[in-house]
Amino acid sequence: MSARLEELLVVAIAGMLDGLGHVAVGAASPIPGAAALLARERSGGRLRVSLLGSERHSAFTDGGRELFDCAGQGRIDAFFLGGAQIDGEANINLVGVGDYPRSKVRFPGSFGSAYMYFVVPRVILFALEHSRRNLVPRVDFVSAPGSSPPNVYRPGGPHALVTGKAIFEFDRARRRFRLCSVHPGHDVDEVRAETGFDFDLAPEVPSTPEPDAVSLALVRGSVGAAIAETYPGFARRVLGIGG
Amino acid sequence: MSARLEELLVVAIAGMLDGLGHVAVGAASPIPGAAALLARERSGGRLRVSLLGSERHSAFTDGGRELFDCAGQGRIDAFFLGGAQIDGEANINLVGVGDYPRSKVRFPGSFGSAYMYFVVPRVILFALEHSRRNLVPRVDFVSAPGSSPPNVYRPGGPHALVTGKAIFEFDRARRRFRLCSVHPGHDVDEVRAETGFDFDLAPEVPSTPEPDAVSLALVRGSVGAAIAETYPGFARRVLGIGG
Amino acid sequence: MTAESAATLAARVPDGACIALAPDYSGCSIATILALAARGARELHLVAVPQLGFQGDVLIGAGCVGIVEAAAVSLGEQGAAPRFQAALRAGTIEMRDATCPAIHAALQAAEKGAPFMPLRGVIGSDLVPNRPDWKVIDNPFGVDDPVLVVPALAPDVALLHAPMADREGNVWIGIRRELMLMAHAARRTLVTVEEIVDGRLLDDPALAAGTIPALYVEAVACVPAGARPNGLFGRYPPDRAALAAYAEMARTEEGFAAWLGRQLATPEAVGA
Amino acid sequence: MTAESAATLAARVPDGACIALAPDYSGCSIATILALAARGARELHLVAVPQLGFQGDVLIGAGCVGIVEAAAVSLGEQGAAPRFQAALRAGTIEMRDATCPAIHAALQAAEKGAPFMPLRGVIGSDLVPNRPDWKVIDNPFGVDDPVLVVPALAPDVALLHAPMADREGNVWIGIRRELMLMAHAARRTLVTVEEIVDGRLLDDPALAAGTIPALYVEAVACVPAGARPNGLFGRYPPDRAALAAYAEMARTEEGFAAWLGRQLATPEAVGA
Repeated sequence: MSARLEELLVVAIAGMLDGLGHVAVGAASPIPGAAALLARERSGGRLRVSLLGSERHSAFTDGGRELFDCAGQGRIDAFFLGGAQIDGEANINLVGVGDYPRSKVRFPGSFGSAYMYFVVPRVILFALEHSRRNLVPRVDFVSAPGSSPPNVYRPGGPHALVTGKAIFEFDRARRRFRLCSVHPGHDVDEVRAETGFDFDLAPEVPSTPEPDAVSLALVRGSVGAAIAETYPGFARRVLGIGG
Repeated sequence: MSARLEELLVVAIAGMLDGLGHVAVGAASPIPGAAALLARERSGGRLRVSLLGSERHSAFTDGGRELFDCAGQGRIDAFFLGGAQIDGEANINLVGVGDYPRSKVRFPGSFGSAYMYFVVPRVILFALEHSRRNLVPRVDFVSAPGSSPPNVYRPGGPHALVTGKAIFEFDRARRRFRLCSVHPGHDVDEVRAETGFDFDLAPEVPSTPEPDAVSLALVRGSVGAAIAETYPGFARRVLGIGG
Repeated sequence: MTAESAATLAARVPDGACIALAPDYSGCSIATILALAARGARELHLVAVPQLGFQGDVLIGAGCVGIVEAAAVSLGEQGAAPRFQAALRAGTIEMRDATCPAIHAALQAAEKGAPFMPLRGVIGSDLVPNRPDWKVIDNPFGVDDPVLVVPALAPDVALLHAPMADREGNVWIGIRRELMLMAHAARRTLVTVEEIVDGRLLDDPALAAGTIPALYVEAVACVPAGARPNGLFGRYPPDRAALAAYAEMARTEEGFAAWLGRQLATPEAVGA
Repeated sequence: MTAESAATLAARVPDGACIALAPDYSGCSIATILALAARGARELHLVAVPQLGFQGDVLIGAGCVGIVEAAAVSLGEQGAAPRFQAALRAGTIEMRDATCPAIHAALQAAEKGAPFMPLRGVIGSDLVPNRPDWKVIDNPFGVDDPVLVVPALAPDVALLHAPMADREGNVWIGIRRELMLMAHAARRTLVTVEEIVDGRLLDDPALAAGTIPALYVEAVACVPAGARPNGLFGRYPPDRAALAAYAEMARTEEGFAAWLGRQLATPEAVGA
């Protein structure tokens, strides 16, 4: 059984969460959510997962502010952010394309990114799309900056960028991405051509590993069943779970 | 039926609460509590009363901070404070006698006075004792000041001082108390002799009125029954209510 | 408490009022939103707590809105908020972009009667230069440690829908405590509920823990299904078909007008 | 979760720890307090949320305390806190006088990960010059408008007693949300409860609203009557006779030693 791209991403992201204590996943994030649930299963339940939008996998009882308070307390080790635009310094734009406020294209808005990106130690940027449209030389609006001057309180920041073609790590000292692996069916030249910003290369750039059989079985089994509570469409369409 | 001092005080204080929207009463305050409940009955229930320590007459659901938050929102019109020492500028001391921190006599502490005195428009100082021991020229420790410079945010402050012998109003512009009435059985000279600070006299200083029959009946009836939930000892000993 | 309806609640909201609104997944009084549209409210200042969805888009489409303050505006699964997008393009609303915890912090400052609230993060975001009402100060307890401060935000009105209230006006909201924050921070709170229950919510220790005391509540109207087509936590899921139909119709001004006209012709259609 | 007792909870509190404690009317883990006295804990820094009663006096009398931070310390109806008073006279504890909302604000700052919190009032109180850790700054949004700021206070440990927990470690505290604040603000939370219930508290929408999630809770011990002789909201009233006996015996060091010796000889005496 060969893995679908989404399954490969779930397993790859789960690997970035090994050994952590608490991972939170925002709304509309089925792949990161499944990755977090997979990492939890592999941790024997030691990893705590808070899935926004889930009844079963969210334990907050203090209203909308608790996710942010909890992160501010240092109780969230990893979080996921997207970006309609992401640039080579890991700045993200969730607001709009063109000159703000008269953006040519308007996205929903920054949500909590301008806070979470600063206080969560391991922020994983996730974008299925990988093109010069969304991976740009410079974002048109900085919802949240990828780095900060040394005097700015910032225990958190970007850890990696996961796209539909590749995985980059972010080097906070150099403020640059480093290409770590390319998904099967793609190559470094293609990634370079489709990325609007310059980036470093790891000494070797392997193919992103195919999911191991145990992980893949979990994704298609208990993890898929769990994520189906919050993302029934994803579970059905991608994992073949449920009606 | 002649009124007891406590009953007279309950009715006198209730008169200071007429027309208000919300009165809060702190712990260990049976006479102010009964006064607030009497004012509520006389308002036909329009006056809201929050009695700390009461299950029935407290509506807070946000923990210990809610009383203070509620006051900070401007939702509490009147509150009561005591003072182991009170001086002629309405400064109050709830901390200790002598040189802080090595006080000769230590009281429990300032509680919320340093906040409530600033934000509640009508703070009524209440002290059954009326002597040079507690009504002093200058408090040894200012838990909360009676007045503030004009640039200090202060929508609230002292309104009156009610003791076992007399009632004073506080003149915020002059920063002085004005004797308004003396309770039956006492006179101005005695009040002057027993007060450690100088004060003004109202043009006339009448005797504090005896409770009217309707109010007294309420105090001994429904109000007394209501206050007995929180202060059973007071209700029994003073009002003759309950076992 | 006098008998209230969505229309009487809407009548309590003056033109120009600053209104706090909950996210779509929380407690939205869609019935009152439609009543505001019906009476032609004007120049409302919407404060999203912290993001805005269907109810905001309807008010914007109906021409009721002057200012939107939000960390995000969208219809979620149904995509972009079409009337919001159109109003932005037309320049008929002022957008004040924020980030979720900044809105929570500003409301908590109002809840506490504090003049402002500090918030970590945000520095270096383009939100800051676009919010002249925010400032960056030196942390008074640090050294060369800049920190964002946001001024207290006390909305004129908090408008929300909840599962139940009692006859005193106590309102049960469970774990949806952004509704509690809204009620504490706003000067006045207007509520629609699925049902008015007998007894006193505060007398039940379990229910009391999730109850907004009547102290904060100006008026309650019993409007069953008052959140539809949004869902209501613990009661009913969102009506995805109705929301998708809205998203489709509201792509044009004419389509929105037709949609709104149908809602206002048969208000119960919203609750169907 | 491994089987815990008051003694194992006490063992989790290192000497010198900063411990948040609830008022007598809220949820006090007296069983763990006695276990701390039994193991001879030293140099604890007690943070009252916001006032301290019986449990603080016992810890002070047992020589466990270095610093007390509180808006007030007393036994309430039973009068002054005798061991607190004696320790103040002897100069064996450092007292940090506060006012209730300053403690709440400092804990809320920690809860939010904010470096400090502004608070209206207080200026002109002698509390301010005696709290070098507080500052008065200019309101950045005002003109010539001084405002107190208090630094965030994140206790090492929140210690509390509650009516019930489930097997996941979720703890029900109802409307006693100062316990929630303590758990959010403190780095670690240790809890005794009357009972461990079956099922999951968060699955019941009514109970969930008054529940501290296990996320914040390091350990739970089932200790029925663990708050006695204090009361526990909704479960039992304070044992006024036992508290009055304490107040009387604790007037002298010898009397306190005798009282404590009796408690530690028969721990269940406290719960009798």
